Amino acid sequence: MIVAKRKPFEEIKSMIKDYKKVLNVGCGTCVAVCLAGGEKEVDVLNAELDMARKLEESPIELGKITVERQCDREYLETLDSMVDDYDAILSMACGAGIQFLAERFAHKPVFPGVDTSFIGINQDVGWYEERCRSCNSCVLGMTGGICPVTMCAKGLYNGPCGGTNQGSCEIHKDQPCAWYMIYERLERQGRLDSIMDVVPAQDWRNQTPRTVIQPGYKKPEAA
Amino acid sequence: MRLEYPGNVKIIRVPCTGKVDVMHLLRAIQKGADGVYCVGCLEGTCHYNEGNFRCRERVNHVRMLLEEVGLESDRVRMYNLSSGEGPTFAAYAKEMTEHIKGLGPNPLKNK
Amino acid sequence: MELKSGSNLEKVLTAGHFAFTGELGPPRGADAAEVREKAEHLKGMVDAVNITDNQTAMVRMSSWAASLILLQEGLEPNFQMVCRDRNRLAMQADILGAYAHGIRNMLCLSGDHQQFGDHPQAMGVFDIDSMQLISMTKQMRDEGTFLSGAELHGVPKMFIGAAANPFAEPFEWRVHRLGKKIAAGVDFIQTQCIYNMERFREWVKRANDMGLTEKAYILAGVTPMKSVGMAKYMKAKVPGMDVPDEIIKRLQGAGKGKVADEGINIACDQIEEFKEMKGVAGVHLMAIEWEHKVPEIAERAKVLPRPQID
Amino acid sequence: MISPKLVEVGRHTNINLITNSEIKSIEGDPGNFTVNLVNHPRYIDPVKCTGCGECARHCPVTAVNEYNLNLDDRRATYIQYAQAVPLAFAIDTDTCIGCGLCENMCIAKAINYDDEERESSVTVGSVILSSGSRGFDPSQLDFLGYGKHTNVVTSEEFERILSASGPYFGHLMRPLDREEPKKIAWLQCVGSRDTNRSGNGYCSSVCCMYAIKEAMIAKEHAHGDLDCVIFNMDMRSFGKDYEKYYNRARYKDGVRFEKGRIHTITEEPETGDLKVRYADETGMAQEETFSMVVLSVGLKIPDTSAELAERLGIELNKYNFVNTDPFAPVCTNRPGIYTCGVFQGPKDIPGSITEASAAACLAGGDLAEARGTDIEKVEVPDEKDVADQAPKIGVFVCNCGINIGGIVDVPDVQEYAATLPNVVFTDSNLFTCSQDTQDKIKEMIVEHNLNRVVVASCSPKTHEGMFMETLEACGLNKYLFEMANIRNQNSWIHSNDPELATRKAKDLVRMSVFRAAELKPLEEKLVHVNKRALVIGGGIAGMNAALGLGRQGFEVVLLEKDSEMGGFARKLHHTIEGKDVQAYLKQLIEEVNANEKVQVMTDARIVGFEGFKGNFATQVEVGPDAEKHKIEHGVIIVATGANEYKPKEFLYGEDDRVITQVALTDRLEEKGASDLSTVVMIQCVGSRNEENENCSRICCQSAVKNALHIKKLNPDAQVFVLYRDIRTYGLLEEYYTEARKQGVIFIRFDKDAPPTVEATSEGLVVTVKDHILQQNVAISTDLLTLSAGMAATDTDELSRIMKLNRSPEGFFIEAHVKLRPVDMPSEGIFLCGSAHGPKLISETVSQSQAAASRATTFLAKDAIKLSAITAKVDVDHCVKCLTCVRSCPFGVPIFNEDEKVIEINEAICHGCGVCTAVCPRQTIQLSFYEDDQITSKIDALLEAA
Amino acid sequence: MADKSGSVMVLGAGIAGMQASLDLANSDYNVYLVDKTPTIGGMMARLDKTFPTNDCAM
Repeated sequence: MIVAKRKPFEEIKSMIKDYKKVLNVGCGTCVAVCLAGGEKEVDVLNAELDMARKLEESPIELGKITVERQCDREYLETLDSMVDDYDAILSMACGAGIQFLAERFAHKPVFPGVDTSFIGINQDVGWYEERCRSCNSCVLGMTGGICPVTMCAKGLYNGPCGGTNQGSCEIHKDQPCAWYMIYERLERQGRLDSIMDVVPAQDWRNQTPRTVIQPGYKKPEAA
Repeated sequence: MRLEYPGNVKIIRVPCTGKVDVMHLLRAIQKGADGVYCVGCLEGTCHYNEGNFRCRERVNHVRMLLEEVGLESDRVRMYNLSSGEGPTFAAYAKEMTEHIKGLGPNPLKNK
Repeated sequence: MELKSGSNLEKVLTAGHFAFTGELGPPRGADAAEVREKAEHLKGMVDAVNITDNQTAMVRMSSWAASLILLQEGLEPNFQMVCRDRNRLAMQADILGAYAHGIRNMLCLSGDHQQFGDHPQAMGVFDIDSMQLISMTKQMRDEGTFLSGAELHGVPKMFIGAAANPFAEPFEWRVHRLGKKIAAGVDFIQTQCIYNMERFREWVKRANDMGLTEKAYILAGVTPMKSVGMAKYMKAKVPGMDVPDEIIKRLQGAGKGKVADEGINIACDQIEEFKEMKGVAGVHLMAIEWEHKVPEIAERAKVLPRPQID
Repeated sequence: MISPKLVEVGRHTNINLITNSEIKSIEGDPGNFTVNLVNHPRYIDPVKCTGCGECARHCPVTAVNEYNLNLDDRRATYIQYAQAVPLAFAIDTDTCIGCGLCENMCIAKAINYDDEERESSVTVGSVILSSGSRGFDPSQLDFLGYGKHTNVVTSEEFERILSASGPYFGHLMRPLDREEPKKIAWLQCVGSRDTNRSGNGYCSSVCCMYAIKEAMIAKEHAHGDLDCVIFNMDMRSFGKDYEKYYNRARYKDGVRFEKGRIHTITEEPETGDLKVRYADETGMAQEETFSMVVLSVGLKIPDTSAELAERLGIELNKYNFVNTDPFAPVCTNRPGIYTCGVFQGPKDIPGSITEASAAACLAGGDLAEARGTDIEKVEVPDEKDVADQAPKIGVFVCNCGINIGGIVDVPDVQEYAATLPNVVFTDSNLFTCSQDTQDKIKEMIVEHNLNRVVVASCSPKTHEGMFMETLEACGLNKYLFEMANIRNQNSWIHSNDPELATRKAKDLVRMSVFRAAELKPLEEKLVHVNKRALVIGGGIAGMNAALGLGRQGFEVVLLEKDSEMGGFARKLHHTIEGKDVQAYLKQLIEEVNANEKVQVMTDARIVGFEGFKGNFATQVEVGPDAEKHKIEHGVIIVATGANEYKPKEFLYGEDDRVITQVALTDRLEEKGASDLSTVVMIQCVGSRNEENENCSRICCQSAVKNALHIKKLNPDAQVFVLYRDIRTYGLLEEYYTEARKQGVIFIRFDKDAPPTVEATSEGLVVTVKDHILQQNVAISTDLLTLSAGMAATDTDELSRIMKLNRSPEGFFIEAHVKLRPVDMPSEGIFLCGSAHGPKLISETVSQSQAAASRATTFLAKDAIKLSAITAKVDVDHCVKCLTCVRSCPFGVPIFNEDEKVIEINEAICHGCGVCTAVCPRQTIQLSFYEDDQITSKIDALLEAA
Repeated sequence: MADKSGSVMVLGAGIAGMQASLDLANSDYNVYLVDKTPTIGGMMARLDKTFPTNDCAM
């Protein structure tokens, strides 16, 4: 799941300081699940903005709507009839949703309400941890299901650096060394041979927007 | 027990402070209340196990939000007492009122 | 036998001498004199001098540039390169440039994490890791191609080194890590500072058993302790460091004003043992910010004079 | 904590409160008794009295307040405390001067000076005597100086001193000078364990714990460092988890515990401080000065109870507790008459509650066929459908005599209410809670077609239920009701400022009107109750529970994991009273087998479980072939028992001469004691240590029982009991006294210096440090008996399958340690016997009957009405983020794998609302407390002013 | 059947008497709860707090 966190209030406030009517659009999927951009957070942000602007003697009119997903055009359709009533749009979606929203309403300024943090897992209510950096070439099979890109501070593919310290990463005692964990797990599975060979340099191609077309879903070429 | 406490305190009943939402507290301040406080059971004695701890967390969250907005975080507080402590309730009502008087009226009032 | 790079270090090692290398940290400034001054202490004392690359993630004069100054001073640099600060393009470019100026030794490292340094906000590049850097350098040298496979003209014949830490957990894996670096193409290894001799002996023994010491030269890392505080700090704070309590006790027992001297004694004792140890081809002396003591240490460690090989 | 129970009792349609009354005599036979009562005059009619308190406010006479143990004053017209039930005043004619002021003030016309003593009689099938006890009066013990030195108080008085509703409003002060004490001493066993001076040879069982509590609370209340010392002979924290509390006081809160016997207390005239002279453990005289001394007074049966018993022909023991059999702990000698609580014997609150339920089980069981014949059935008309109507609100403003009307301008408030949106009718009443006003409200609802009702009066806590019934009685959904508390939260608080009170009353009414407009009719769903019970465990607990339910007329399936019933009791021979356990067990098993309602399955193992209160389904594998059965049932009683702890200590298992108490009992039965010259017993083996912090409760009496048995079999045998505290609580104390009289030697040791054991060829040598002699004593012994504690049965699998919570020690956890000792946290599941914690057979019997009684409250109903105040998920909007699933303290929301939705089962939702406040998409709402219903009040208060 | 009463008398309205009454009343028996004093609650209503939770007794 994509994990995001609310932008600092000051930053949001200053982005929309010149606008009098702003529509705050929540997103009902990932950012709602990670408690950053669903209905509740839209309400909280609007309340905050309303109060802050009143205090600044510059009242703002705020609208709100939360769509199922801002990264799907069908869900954005509901906004078509609304956006013209506003000077600007705040989006509580991840970077993808915000862009898709901005693309659809290219004539309106669109501002991010959250910072998209990472792809992660939910350890407990409100507690998320990064697990994937969407590197596009997964080596988890080799590393016992522990990602050397995300979990190692240096993203090393060929074992730990010299800073590995009794199972901890050199950057922090509480951060486990990914390669130590990989070794432990593979040893238990009797699969240490899978990390004995040198892994060649990664293919970091595709820094331009990457595309995935799931097999079986490709549209027929236009006749 | 007929213990005097300030008349500006008005009570909204909830089944448990665990029900109190961040938005309820924010809304009160947004609409111009000078202060809001939650009165929960003593910590460790919540009938529903931990509702009052959750409320404390939310009160802290709202305090942080108020600070962001530029309002005094101390307009929102949490108190704990048991149901038999009428005098303590009155004492907290007084304390909160005195405290809010010190902060002055909510600048959002009539805005 | 044909030499891979023809560097002095390679010559010393292939000739079967007990190698002795030193280390020099470039300045945090543009003053070449500072490099020259430090180099002065090392002249004639060591076979090659490691020039660190933004050591501890602090910005310093670039490693290749300081290496050039060293060359000018008549010393042989061991050009260190970390993976933290540049991507594969820059790295290959630097290798070419370094070689063009006469640099013949290279040490391939991951690099301390940027979080430790003076620019913690920096993006860590780590486009390739130290293992991949080794094999890339070897590919350039032995196959005459860039990492991409494209042919290069004017092959950089580097003597390729890497670091090894015999002390990190899990211990069983450490020798395999060494094996992996050798498989990647390393010619020599300089180890992490050694204090736990027992552990090190075991590590070398395992490396011998696996035949690894025949495939690459192992230079044992030695750093003399300057003070009890330093020993305690290294034990507690420096990642990957294994400082046994006996060392601290020995330093504490030295008495006032004699701790540094005792530190050097310990180092010399170690060097004496390394000279006799099967599988150890030399010592890498990391006298950090203590370059002026190197002549004294070299003297007391009885590694002088350094062999001259043409 | 007790106050909700007071309200429930007060409001229950099946409970008739008869106050100011005593039983004169009981005639007739079980099932059909005539009870003759004496009704003393109250002088205020409790039916008419509204509890407004005007009478007391105007009463000119001051009387001492017995409720606060005479530490402060009240009026001659009074109620005991604010939450009193019935909330009706009374006149204390001992002090009343008959001035007539109250009569003049009472608008409800409830005062009746001519009230007089009457007699009445009622017909009942069974009687329960639970007249309780009072604190021992220490004034007869002059060495303590109670009554002479003002700062010597009883523990009962100290409770009031600590209480926020007490004479000092919860401020810690000593009576003499109202100064905060710096040092307080508690003296234990005042009027207990003392045959010489008070004549009470029993242990009162509760004083150790309340003293610890008082010391801890006093420390909390104190503003500086308060030094608290508890002088005791033994600390008796024998109840479940009590030892943990004791340890907390001792090691965390710094309460001091001193072993000592008090010699005298004298007052220092200048300071009022008290000098306590005592003999310490070694017998040395010591002296320490305190600012205050609390006498931990024991429990004593009042003479009036003894006289009553005499009148009714109920046998009492020499201390006036009811004489009962250990196997029938709540039965008196007179069939059909039961007893419980302290009248039965000294005990604490959970013990009293347990026994009360046990008595209810038997008292009701006698009358099973007449169940339901004497109760009124309330007929409720069909509900009008108002869901689609626009709100039409009626507002009723109460004067509450002059309680509200004397301060608040009620007509003004009523007029104001009429201006509020959606309000179509307003009225004001003298007493809105009176019967005639209820009728009037009904009429108005019909006449004005009201679909929402707001009553502005007192607290919903006491009156909401009643008004809701009024709505129901005229076909209006009871959740379309809202109350504005303009008395407790307004007129009482602001009596000095009528203008403010009127203004605030308007605010409160407005808030209520706004919320009323948002209210929705809610349905209290009915769930059918399967009238079969499942009892898990066929020991004494399980069998008694099954029989209790069988007597009440319900089917029971009793599961036993072994091939025969009896459990741990099969290893026991006699109780300390000398009763034959095996004979009892045999008779019990026969009774169970003969009971046609009870179906026994032995060799049974639970493999699957689902459902909720009233509707459970359990899968069992029975017999050697693991034959599968599915049992559907409405309630569960868990009675899985416990075993004797298998010691790791003191050479147990290594040397044959080291045995446990259970093995010693066997040995005495088989071989007698003639070959034994010395026996040493060590207490607290496997209890009160790091591994098991708790006291195992029964081992002290086991040791005393066996020691007495040895002495009986062989008076020349020497018996040494090495102990940390002897915990022969209640009447067991008598046996401890007897054991010492018989020459059993008790030697105390410290936890940190336990005895050591050495095996030699001649015998075992046990070495222990004697506290009196202050030196090590080595005892050669033939036999070392370890008082091994109790260890819970292995219930890992069971608790996993049925999702039942256990303590770290493996005992099941009850819903509330104090008030719900046999209920488990999930409704419809009950707990009894040593599965709950170590206990005696008599306690097990009463607890299992209690579990049966609690289960009966479910099974007696055809259907259970679920609370309508539950959380509901809008599944169309829900993103299944699981925040509610992870936040619910009761694990109610679950992801339904089949429907792929988050589901909240109304039957098990507690209605706390935690899930609603964490839901990021606002898709969960708590009925009756929906977000709009809460925010409407905020908006009404702040926006619409 | 006719000669058995469906009512129970409980004497003493302390915590034990109250609990017995509630159990019986909730099991559809009629209960007469008799107390000598004007108010139910007994001894427990006089306590300040109770261990081990230190909850307010009232």
